[in-house]
Amino acid sequence: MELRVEDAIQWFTKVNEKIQENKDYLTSLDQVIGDSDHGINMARGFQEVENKLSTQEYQEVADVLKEVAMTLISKVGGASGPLFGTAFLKFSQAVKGINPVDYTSFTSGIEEALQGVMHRGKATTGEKTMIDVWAPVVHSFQEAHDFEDNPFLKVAKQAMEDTKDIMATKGRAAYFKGKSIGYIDPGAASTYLIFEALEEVIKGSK
Amino acid sequence: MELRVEDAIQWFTKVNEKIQENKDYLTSLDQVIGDSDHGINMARGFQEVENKLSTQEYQEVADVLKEVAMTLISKVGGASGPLFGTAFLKFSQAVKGINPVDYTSFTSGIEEALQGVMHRGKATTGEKTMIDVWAPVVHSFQEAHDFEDNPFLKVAKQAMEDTKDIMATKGRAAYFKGKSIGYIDPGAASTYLIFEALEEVIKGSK
Amino acid sequence: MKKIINDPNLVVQDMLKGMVSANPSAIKQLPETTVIVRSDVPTVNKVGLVSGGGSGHEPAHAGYVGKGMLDAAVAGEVFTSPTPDQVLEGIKAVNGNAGVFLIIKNYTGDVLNFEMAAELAEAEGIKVEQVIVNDDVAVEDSSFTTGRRGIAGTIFVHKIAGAKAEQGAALDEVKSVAEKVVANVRSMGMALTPCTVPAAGKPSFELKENEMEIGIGIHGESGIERKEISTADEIASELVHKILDDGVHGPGDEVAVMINGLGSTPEMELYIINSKVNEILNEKGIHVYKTFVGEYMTALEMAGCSVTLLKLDDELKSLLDSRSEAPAFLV
Amino acid sequence: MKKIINDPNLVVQDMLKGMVSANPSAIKQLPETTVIVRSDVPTVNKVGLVSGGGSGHEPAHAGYVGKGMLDAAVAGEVFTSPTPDQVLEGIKAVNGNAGVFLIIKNYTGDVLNFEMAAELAEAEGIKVEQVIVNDDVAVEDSSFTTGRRGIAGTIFVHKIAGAKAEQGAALDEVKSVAEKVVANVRSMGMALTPCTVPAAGKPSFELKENEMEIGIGIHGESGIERKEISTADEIASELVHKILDDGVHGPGDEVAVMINGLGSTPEMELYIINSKVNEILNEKGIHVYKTFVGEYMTALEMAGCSVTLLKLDDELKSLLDSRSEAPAFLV
Ligand SMILES: Nc1ncnc2c1ncn2[C@@H]1O[C@H](COP(=O)(O)OP(=O)(O)O)[C@@H](O)[C@H]1O
Ligand SMILES: Nc1ncnc2c1ncn2[C@@H]1O[C@H](COP(=O)(O)OP(=O)(O)O)[C@@H](O)[C@H]1O
Ligand SMILES: [Mg+2]
Ligand SMILES: [Mg+2]
Ligand SMILES: [Mg+2]
Ligand SMILES: [Mg+2]
Repeated sequence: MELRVEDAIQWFTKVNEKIQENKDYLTSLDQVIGDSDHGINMARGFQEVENKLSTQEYQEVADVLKEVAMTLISKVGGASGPLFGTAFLKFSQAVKGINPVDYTSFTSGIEEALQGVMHRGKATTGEKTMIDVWAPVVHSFQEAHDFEDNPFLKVAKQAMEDTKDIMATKGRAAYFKGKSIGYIDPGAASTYLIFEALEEVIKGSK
Repeated sequence: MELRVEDAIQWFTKVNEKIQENKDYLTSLDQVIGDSDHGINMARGFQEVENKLSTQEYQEVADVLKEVAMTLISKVGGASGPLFGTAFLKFSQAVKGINPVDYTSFTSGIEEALQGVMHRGKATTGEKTMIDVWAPVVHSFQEAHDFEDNPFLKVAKQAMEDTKDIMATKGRAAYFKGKSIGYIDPGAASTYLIFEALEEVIKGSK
Repeated sequence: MKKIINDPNLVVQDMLKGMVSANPSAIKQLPETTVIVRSDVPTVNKVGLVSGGGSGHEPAHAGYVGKGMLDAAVAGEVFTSPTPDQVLEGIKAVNGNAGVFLIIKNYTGDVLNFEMAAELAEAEGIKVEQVIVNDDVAVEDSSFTTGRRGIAGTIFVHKIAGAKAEQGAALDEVKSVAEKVVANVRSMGMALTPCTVPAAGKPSFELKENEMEIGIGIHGESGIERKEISTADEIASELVHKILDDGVHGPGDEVAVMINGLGSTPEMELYIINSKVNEILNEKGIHVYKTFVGEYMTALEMAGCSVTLLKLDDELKSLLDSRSEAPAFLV
Repeated sequence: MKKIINDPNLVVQDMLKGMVSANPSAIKQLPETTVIVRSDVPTVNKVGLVSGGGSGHEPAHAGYVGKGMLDAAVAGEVFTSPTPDQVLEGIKAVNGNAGVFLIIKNYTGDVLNFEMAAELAEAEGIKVEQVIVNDDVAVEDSSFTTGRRGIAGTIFVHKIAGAKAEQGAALDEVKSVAEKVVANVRSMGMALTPCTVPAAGKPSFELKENEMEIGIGIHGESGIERKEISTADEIASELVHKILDDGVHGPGDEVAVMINGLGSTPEMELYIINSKVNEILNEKGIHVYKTFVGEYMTALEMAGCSVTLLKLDDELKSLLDSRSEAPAFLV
């Protein structure tokens, strides 16, 4: 498959549904090693994304991604807002002019997204953040050759689970030091939901 | 009997014991229709009375009563401090120069005490205050002819119980209006303890 | 009971020590008393202002000691009015030969203890006058009972009488402006939780998770009505309307507003209340001259708030606006 | 969850409305933003000061907007840093052509959002500088992690940088005095209860009746150590010693002290803490120049407190003492 404007819209429509469904769950993760707002933040942001996407017209995938980015940046706040916003902004810039987005372009897009998050957050893998899901997913895209044969969802799920074992060194969870071990990182969980939604779009278009 | 200096001291020593024992009880009464401090106030005041009485020398009963009065005035605070203080101050003035205090003088003493409380507190009977115990006890003293045949303790107990049925119109309990009905007035309960202690002194001296 | 204290019986003493060490140049504690006075008392030929009451209402009353407000604040035990000897010490310390003015909240205990102190002071040749503050419309205004309580509106009496005294007004002038404030100030409060007197160790009443008390005082006593928690707007409306129903404040009037937190209510919530109070007053054509939002007269850690309205004229406005150096009411 | 609110999603909006209606002549809200600015912005040729962060810390930060302190405070959702577009609006509104200075508490969210705003402002030709406040010694000071949090010490940065800007200092001078404050200020907090984010509806952690958390932040996250409640003196001693162990404050130094209540701690308890803090500092030969006791940087209705020490030199003293019209920090 290739990702068309309507696929991109469907992707984020599904992300919003999942975020809304998991709002309390995400907040509860943030209650343990954060400040109890991650689900609230994400739900506020993606609801607004959905409001935008369902009423505006877009020329190309990059426009959708940019709308997502700008909306998250201006509606989410906290750490996750600028980070997810930067991710989709970089993604958008990488695929600008390419429509629909083929597998290779998509891969460079999420590579750029990951770089954007790492640069913005001054963080790397193994610090118990959303990067610990983004990075293995990017790797999975680099290894595979098309959307359909790419086990990125399994990879994402495992990566999310594995954040339990990490001691946080970035973000709010770092204040808990050793006590942060044993819990899933909230941003990792929401990143997983984003890729779960992507998988459904891919499956649906088969 | 006649009330000698040592009887007066014993009276207030016993009052202190009873107040300390009933400190939490008195506070709990004040929790329902007041501000949760009556037991604390009385315990602080009578402990200080006991400290004074056990270390000072007194010429006559009036001196003991004056010491009690001044100590209560300067240590209790709240509504009850000035009221009990005034009661014993007036009592002291009434029996000044009479030593030991015979039944008739004692009776004029507590008459004066009651007048003092009523005047200071601008209150009368039936308002759910300590007056509702003082007044019937005074009446009982006026009716009887000696300490031994005076049923004042039974009278005091009944009067204290009867404060349950009164709707408060004076003191803090008045804020509760109808809701003050059904509960013993804290100051009535501590007044009862004062007369319970007196009865024991009378019995002991028989 | 969770409290940051050393000994329930020493809270007042420890607190006063901490107050003085926070403001050593502005205030001092009279030795062996619970009286906090301005460092420069007695101010000669100025009427001395004394207030006070039970502790647990901080910043009332010691926070209002300072140039332009009180000269002395007498602290009692928690929720227990101070004794006459303590009040007398305060009166003597602030007497600058222009007389001493007492601001008393209308509670039997406060009235009796301050009155006894006034009698003792007069016996020593000091001229003493007083005002009794009774702004709480939750309580019926009846001549057969103790009548209304003094709550947050008391702060306006401190401020305005303090400013008048600072201007060099005579004792009877201070008294008459204080009485004007009392005639024009009304308050009404509510609470979401009770509070715990340290020495009592347990709360004075209980409220369910969905309940609030309307018409509560500042001593942990329960209120006049218990009901289900409503929205901030409904609460604000209920409090304001109860005040307006008393008939003192109406269209065309100018008022000062105080939204007072009782102890543990976040300032955020006080501002939410203020937003609606302001809206209602605007609708009624009542002009808001000045608004005070914060903790002015608390009840330990009680959650809840009170609304106070003071009708102003030109004199009251200028006295309200004049300089105050009291730490809890800087103007 | 008992709160005086209308709708958990509208608390910030309702609060800002209430703030402006309480101080309509001093502050205003930029239309369709969550930014509160001084009524007279931009002040031409004065460095504009912008701070802000999540809501729920009131009076921080809008209470510190006023002549001599902040020009703008940007409010985020409860405990959530504001977004770059909001911060940008604040920056643009206060830019009087002498540049804009950002005071940022060290949280990933605050840093990222303010940084993005600064980038956007610079793209529009506005000179922007910033300081990051990280006074909380409860957190390890490590270059491998996010490092220490900014808590109550931030208020001293607002005050001193604000005073410097008011004197007409240049952007780099404001920055360097702000950095001096950051280098000399340390804080440490503790709590007896958690707090509840309105939209989350339940507390972020639980504490038993006999437990307290040492080293807690201001966002309802749990602290570094949970233990049995001790006396006020022991708590004061633990907090002060943890600060002194950081090595910034020592014998012969002059300091400003802040005893900050986190939300529902009665002022009485804050003064009890201050009494002991003062005693310890005296014993150590550390001179207390000025003390601030009250609620300056709260965490909704959390019960607890923090202690802050700021080492002073002559410049900092005079800036600390200079006039401020910010309602929550009048000098
Ligand atoms: N420096 C960072 N780099 C990457 N991700 C981060 C960083 N700091 C925090 N995060 C992510 O942000 C999430 C928290 O988001 P959120 O709760 O919305 O913001 P906040 O921490 O400001 O309350 C964390 O779970 C983590 O995944
Ligand atoms: N006006 C009054 N006349 C007589 N007794 C009164 C009056 N007001 C209050 N009391 C008594 O004082 C008692 C309360 O005392 P206490 O709790 O120590 O003081 P406070 O009410 O100031 O807290 C009441 O139970 C009542 O008996
Ligand atoms: Mg969070
Ligand atoms: Mg009582
Ligand atoms: Mg009392
Ligand atoms: Mg947050």
